Amino acid sequence: MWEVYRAPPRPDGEPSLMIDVDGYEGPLDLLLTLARNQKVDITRISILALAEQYLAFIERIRDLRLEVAADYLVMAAWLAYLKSKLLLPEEEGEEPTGEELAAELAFRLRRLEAMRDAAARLANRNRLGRDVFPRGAPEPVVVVRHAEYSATLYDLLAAYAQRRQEKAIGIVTVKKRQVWSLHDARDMLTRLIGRMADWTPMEVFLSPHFSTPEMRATVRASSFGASLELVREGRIELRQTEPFAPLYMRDRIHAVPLPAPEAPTDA
Amino acid sequence: MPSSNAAVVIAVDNDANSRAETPDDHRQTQRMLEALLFAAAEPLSAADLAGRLPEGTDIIGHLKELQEAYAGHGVNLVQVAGKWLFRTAGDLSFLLSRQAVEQKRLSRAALETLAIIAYHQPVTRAEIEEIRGVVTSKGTLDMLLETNWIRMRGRRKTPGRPVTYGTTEAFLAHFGLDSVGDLPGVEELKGAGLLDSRVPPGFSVPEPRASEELAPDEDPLDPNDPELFPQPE
Amino acid sequence: MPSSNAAVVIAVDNDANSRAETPDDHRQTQRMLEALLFAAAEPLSAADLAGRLPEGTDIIGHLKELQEAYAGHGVNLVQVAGKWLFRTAGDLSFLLSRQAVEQKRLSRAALETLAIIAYHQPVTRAEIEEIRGVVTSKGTLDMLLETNWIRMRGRRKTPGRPVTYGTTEAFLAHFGLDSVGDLPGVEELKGAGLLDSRVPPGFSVPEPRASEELAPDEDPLDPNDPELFPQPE
Repeated sequence: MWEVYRAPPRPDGEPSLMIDVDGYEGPLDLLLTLARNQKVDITRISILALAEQYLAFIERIRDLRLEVAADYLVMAAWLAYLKSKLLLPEEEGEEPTGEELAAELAFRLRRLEAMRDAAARLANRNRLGRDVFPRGAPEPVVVVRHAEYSATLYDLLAAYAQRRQEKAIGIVTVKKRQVWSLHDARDMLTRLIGRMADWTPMEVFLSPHFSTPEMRATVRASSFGASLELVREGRIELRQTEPFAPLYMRDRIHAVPLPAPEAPTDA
Repeated sequence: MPSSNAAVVIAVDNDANSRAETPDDHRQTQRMLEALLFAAAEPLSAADLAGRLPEGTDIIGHLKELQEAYAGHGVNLVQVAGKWLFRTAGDLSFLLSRQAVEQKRLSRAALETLAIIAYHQPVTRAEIEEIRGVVTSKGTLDMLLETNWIRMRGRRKTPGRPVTYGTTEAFLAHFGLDSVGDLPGVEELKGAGLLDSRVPPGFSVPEPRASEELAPDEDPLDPNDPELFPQPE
Repeated sequence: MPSSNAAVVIAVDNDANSRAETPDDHRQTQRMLEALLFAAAEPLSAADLAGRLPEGTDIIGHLKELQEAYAGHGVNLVQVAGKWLFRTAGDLSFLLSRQAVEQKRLSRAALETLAIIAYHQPVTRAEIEEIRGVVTSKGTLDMLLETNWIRMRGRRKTPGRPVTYGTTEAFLAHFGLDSVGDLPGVEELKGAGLLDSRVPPGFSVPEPRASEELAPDEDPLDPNDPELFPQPE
């Protein structure tokens, strides 16, 4: 690449220069090429001689009726101005002086040359993918995802308590199915009516159904409810001497007026 | 000494393949092989390499030497299907896998199962299912085993010899417990509002002991049990 | 597992820096660095590497040692853009040039523009043109932006707020530079006042800055600037 960069044929003699304006990257580049042709250190170049060379070069091209870009003509005008300032005696206090302008041009040429050299050094470095190579077959990093679980003690206990509780309450529901319904109680009482010619404590009929302590309450409650229904229908009679005292019942249809020994008096 | 030099040249010409390789040549060949193999996008055969190196180079000999030179290194020169390539040393392959940790919450089923194991340990899968009232998937137990919060403790001395599960030190550490005996009882659960008064009077939770020792009805696990510890094929 | 791991990590933390590295540790660290850098598709920073090695490892010390160990090899460890990369030795380019994917050749104008941006950054288009003495074609900057060797850095705080250009990490990697301070001859150029964008020289000598930080006279780019970042219609 640097070969190409350095390569644009740089003619040694003026004749070939005349036909090669297109080969230059602008007037500064042309000036730099002319300066290099002087084969002297650019820091010590004679700006006056360089200006004269440039002007002569442009003149030649125009003599040949070749088209010259405006850039080059502007530079030619500036160089003609510089030349006159360098040749004519300085007027007092005039700014900038010819020397200053010449120094500025020399600086710009040196700076451009420095950048050219830098570009060449850059281009000639060992470049990745051209001169030096990275690993041809890099080994990819495999991302292994693994889960890290988190839970709080509260989550744990809440899950446990809730599950156990649901299960426990589920069992109670099953027991409720053993509850005596009013219908069950009425069936039982209806079957027994014939044996209740005399006042009989209701407990006597119910006790066979008191299989568990829990059953006692439900059997008693349903039987009482059913018995009230039978009273209303006129099939049995009920009596109780005082609150919480035993409840007596008898078949109203077959009732015999024989008072039981401890039977309470009619209320 | 023109004459003796000429003699040497003749000798070299006659016997190019066995030509004495100077140490510099040797070193340079090693370097070239290194560079070619490093930069190659695909494994290279000895023939591929021979085409890039001076004629008469003992490619295989050089490759073996390079292989030896890299033997203890982080990258090794290996031969796969007759071709050569540099590859990360087998024991360092872990460096090429990045562990991406994904924070996940335990599923409801997993939480319940874990809690039941914690309270009821040692407990079998059938017992867990009985307590939960639903079938517990194998995946749930596997996942919990993977968290290292539960472990297989032993086998219950009952027909079928089911595996018993218990919690681990990691479980205690994660949940900030000194021992499973610190898990709250019924009254504490009620006090925390986790159990309500609807629970029947007989309701209780076990008071687990986390002893490393097996329970009287537990047998130790057989470390060679293929059912529990699948052997690599 | 978490608990026991946690314990180990704590032990390492407490004593990582003062812990004497055993020869085995040392060797293992070298191997791990080798493996990581060989495997990587991109240059790795010391921080990237530190994240993969035991805490408290002297990464830079180890990298320098590894660099030295590979110095004479066909593959070298180099530092580019502040990161580390194994690549083939420069003197073996003759061997490998066949592997080079035919690259678009940089035009003389593009190469010069790139050099000016590298040495003078942050630099505006007008400043580039002043140095070169010609108008920069739009295509040149576009091409350099497209190869990802230069980037728009910001805007100069001057009338017209021109965009400033600078080089990228890809530029440093491609040209094998650790930082723009390592550009060839940059010190001499600075000393000679040739990196001064103003004429005449000698008042201030701006240093090239590729850092993410903006210069005092630079404003950040507006990411919504339609002039710089054409919006899809």
